[in-house]
Amino acid sequence: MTQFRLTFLVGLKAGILDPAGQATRNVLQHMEYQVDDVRIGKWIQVIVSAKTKDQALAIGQEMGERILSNPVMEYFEVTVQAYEQ
Amino acid sequence: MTQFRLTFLVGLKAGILDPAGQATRNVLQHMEYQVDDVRIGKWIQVIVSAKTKDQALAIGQEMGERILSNPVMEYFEVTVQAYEQ
Amino acid sequence: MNNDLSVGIVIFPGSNCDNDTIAAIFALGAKPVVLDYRLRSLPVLDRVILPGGFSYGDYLRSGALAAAAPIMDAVEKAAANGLPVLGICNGFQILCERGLLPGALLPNPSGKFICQWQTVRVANESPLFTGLHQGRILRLPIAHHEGSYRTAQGQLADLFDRGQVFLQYSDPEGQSHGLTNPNGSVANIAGVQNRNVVGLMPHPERAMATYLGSRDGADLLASWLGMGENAVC
Amino acid sequence: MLTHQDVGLSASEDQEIVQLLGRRPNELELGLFGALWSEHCSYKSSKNLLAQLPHQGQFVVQGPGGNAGVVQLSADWDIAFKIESHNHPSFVEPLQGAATGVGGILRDIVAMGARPIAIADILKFGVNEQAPALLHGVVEGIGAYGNAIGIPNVTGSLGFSAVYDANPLVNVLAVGMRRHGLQVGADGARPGSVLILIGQGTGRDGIHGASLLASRDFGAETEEMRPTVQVGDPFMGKLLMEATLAVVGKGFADAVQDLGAAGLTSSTAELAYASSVGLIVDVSKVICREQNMSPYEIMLSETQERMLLSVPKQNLASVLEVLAWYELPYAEIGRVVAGDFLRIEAGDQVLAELPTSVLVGSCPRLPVMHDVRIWDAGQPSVLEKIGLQSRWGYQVLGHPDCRNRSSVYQRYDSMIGTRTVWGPEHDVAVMHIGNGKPGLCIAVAAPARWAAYDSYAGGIGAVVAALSLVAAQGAVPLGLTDGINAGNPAKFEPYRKMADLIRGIGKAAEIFEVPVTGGNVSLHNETEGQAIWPTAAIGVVARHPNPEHPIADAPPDAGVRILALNPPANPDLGGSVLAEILGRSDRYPVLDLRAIQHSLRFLVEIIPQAETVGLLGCRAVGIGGLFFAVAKSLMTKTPMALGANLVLAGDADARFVFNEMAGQWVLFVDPEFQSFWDHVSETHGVSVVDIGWVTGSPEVVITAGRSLTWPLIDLWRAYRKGGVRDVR
Ligand SMILES: Nc1ncnc2c1ncn2[C@@H]1O[C@H](COP(=O)(O)OP(=O)(O)O)[C@@H](O)[C@H]1O
Ligand SMILES: [Mg+2]
Repeated sequence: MTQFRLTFLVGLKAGILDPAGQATRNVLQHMEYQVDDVRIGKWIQVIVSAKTKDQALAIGQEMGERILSNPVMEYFEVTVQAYEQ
Repeated sequence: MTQFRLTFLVGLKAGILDPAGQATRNVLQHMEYQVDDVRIGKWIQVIVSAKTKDQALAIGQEMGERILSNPVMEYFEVTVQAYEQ
Repeated sequence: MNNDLSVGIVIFPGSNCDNDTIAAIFALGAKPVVLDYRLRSLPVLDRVILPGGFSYGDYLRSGALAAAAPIMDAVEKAAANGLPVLGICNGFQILCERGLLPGALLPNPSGKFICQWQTVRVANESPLFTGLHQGRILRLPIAHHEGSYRTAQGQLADLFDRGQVFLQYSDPEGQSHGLTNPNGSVANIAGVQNRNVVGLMPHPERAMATYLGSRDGADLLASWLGMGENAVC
Repeated sequence: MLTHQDVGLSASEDQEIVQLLGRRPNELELGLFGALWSEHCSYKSSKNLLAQLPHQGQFVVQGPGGNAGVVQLSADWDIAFKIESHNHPSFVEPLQGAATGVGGILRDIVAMGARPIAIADILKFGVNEQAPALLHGVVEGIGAYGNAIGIPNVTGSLGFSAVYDANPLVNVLAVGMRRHGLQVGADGARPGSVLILIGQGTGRDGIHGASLLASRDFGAETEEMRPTVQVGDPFMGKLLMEATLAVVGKGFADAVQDLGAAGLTSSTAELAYASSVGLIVDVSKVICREQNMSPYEIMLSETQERMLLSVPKQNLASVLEVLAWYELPYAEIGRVVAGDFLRIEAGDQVLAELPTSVLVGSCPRLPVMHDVRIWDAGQPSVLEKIGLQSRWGYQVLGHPDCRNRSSVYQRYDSMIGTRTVWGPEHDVAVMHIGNGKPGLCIAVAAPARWAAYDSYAGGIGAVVAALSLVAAQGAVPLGLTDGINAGNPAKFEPYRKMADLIRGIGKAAEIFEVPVTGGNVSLHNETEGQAIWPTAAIGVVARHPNPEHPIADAPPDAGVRILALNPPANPDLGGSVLAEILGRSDRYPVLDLRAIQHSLRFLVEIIPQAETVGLLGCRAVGIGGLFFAVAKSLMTKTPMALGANLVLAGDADARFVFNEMAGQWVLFVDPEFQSFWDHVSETHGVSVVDIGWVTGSPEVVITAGRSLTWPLIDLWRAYRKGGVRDVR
């Protein structure tokens, strides 16, 4: 078994109101940044043990669907890298 | 002025307790995933207007320091891409 | 009164309305049975409640981690076999995360926790709530950070068509509109049902006595226990 | 080589240590001294001052010294309560700073074996651009921690001034209940017991946070200390609370101490000292969250959500069972022996050994400087006859110190636990604790402006204000807790003001015979030489005679008489909101403490039998004066259908309706009982003045010579949104 680093980016699906993003956009605009849109999501890093990189990715895909995102409202992307401590 | 997409990854500095990551790790382990460590941070996407890609990145750097992260306990990385609607 | 009615109350790590809920069930004359989240099967029960709180600290997403707790397999199975399940606040979030109820609860648009008294109207009579008529207005507290109910695209009409909308935020006269929507929930939805499974954001267990502000919660729970509206002690 | 400066000690303190030990301490030992002899842990500047506060009283179960004070509420229940501050951390990281402050004070209550049932927050913010963001983060943090673990926020106080721009105050009162007779504390450890550290893994959080961050002024050089912030984990906090209460409730532990400032160092040293035992601690046993932590770091880490238990061997198995049930990390880190020392080991290596009588007991205290108080009684009124303008009514209600707080308290869960009968929409909290009577009445007061010019008078006023609030419910005060917030004690002015503030509190506590059973002192609230006003946050817990039926704070109907109880003979606007609005703020007036004492006793006697004398409602007069008290009573009723017609003496003016002299009340009485109230001065020795009646039209009308009218809806707008609406 080798360790891999899974990186998840979880965001709200398009069309779903993102109040935190909106509030941040307003603050940035008040500070006179030329900002048009802000979306806030999650960045999750998981260190996982697997036989191969592909297997790690498959596990990541499953974890993303089962628990790390809510499919009703969110989408996610997962990527995998080798991990040394 | 052109629009660019800034992508921020904001995480807790090493050594700072990440209770959300810790609780998520425990649950993943209970679900029998072979998981060693989980860290949860933010993923922020900002559409910004700037003259050049470099300028957009510089603005991003500044926004990250001033408002999108709290330097007391967080670090961030920012990347820039061209953006078409 | 029905002293033999046993009501399981699931305690997850971080549940914090468990004692209030146990006290409410007890006050109504039913028998509360504490269920630890590590259980893999349920004892013989007449009802199950997932109480409010911050299970697992509300980390990741409210209710997401609790939805994966060991006991939820058993709850899901029992629900499929017809056991009435009630989720209150965090319990509602857990049921949505588990997929036992449609939709999801997102952070309030204000980004802030909100705690206040609220009136809600019974939108559809439910066989699960005997004697609680459509149009009945209840005064109950809400207290949540993630209470903005949303449905997946195209799902809302179905929800109404099937009579799955149980409670809607309203004014004291029963009108539901933007001004009486505390948290941006779609169509002011405060509670939904899916056959024998119900979830609600307001806290009936906190409205058990006039000196606490209202006893409509006692009416609601009594009716869910099949004790009619007047069976309150 | 670590020097005394590195750990925040003075050269003379360093010498003192060498002399007491008869040798130089090693680096670890120096670090331990740095922490325990810091202002924050040793109270070296304030301890002698605090010793002047009265601690004894018929209801006191545990006075100052423990993790929290304890008073007896009823035959069955004791109440543990205490105020704690988290000012500096909240400025650096508002959300986590405030959250960990709440976590800390809750652990103090839990360490007394009491289950927390209520929180009150006392907040002071600046008026600059940064203030709203700080307020937002702090409120989020307070709610996120306490509410998450099931404790309601039942009352609080919020004030603003430029003096808090760079030094906001975040004080939190926590209240808990435990069975009467349960004895738990840090003082029961017996030789033979084992030390168990439970909760969060120890990390490099907040090393020297207390000794450096909280014991120094802010300035450029403190910037680099910033990474010492801690993150709170309410989830772990809840498990820790439940596990500790389970262990303590069953009597499995002989001593309990939470880990707060200076972490393991203070908790082990203080437990050893309080219990008169020796402790041997093996740092290599401590569960660490990070790799390669040095013994120094382990001993000084301020990681949250940890508790130290001393457990007799025969109970060990039972305790481990409880911990396993809650899935709480734990480690056996040492043992209790006979002796007077704290020995730190790593495996078989001894790293430090210090007598606790020196480490805890010998920190040099600053002597009290006597008779430095600059205060002369009987100052003339700040404003001579000034008339009355309707604009002032709106300005006062719209002033940040008076304005409606619902945008803050709706962000807290005020109802969880189902004990809250009256929550933050009232001036005091009323809680039932099961089985009817008695219940609990909780109030806080922190009138900062009063202490700005004369902190002695301000200290008295703060106590009177808090006692007046619970008296308005006829509740019997059981004890006080005080949060003292001041500037740099090494400087004359801030020291003198702190000393006067404490003297004022002590004077009032003594006269009204309500003991101070605990509190907190936060010093160095000073940035670049600019100190805050000396600010006392007073919390009071009282026995409520009838918690399921609190006496109203608003009139029921039109026609009801409005009386003023104990209005001052010479009203003075010193320290008031109106005086500040007029740019004329001055010292707070001298109160007639005897008259106030009579009124307090009268209310406690009369309110439980209010019906028999036609007393329908009562509200204490506080910030904003009588005018605000009357207006609040009318505005908080829905629908807003009632008004008030106040008819005052011809020469009464703004001084009468806007003075903030504590110890006055507005009473609403049934006109049928007029004769009782007409003679109450003779029969009960209190001063009561008939000032008008309740009307059926929603406006406040004051007639004093000429007549002025304030439509309630306009007052409400000012109260909700601030700003001024001018006379129509
Ligand atoms: N920081 C706070 N947290 C919770 N409740 C608060 C807070 N500040 C004020 N309140 C509530 O609002 C009520 C009304 O406040 P008010 O008396 O006008 O101002 P003050 O803040 O000076 O007490 C208070 O009695 C209290 O119950
Ligand atoms: Mg107040």
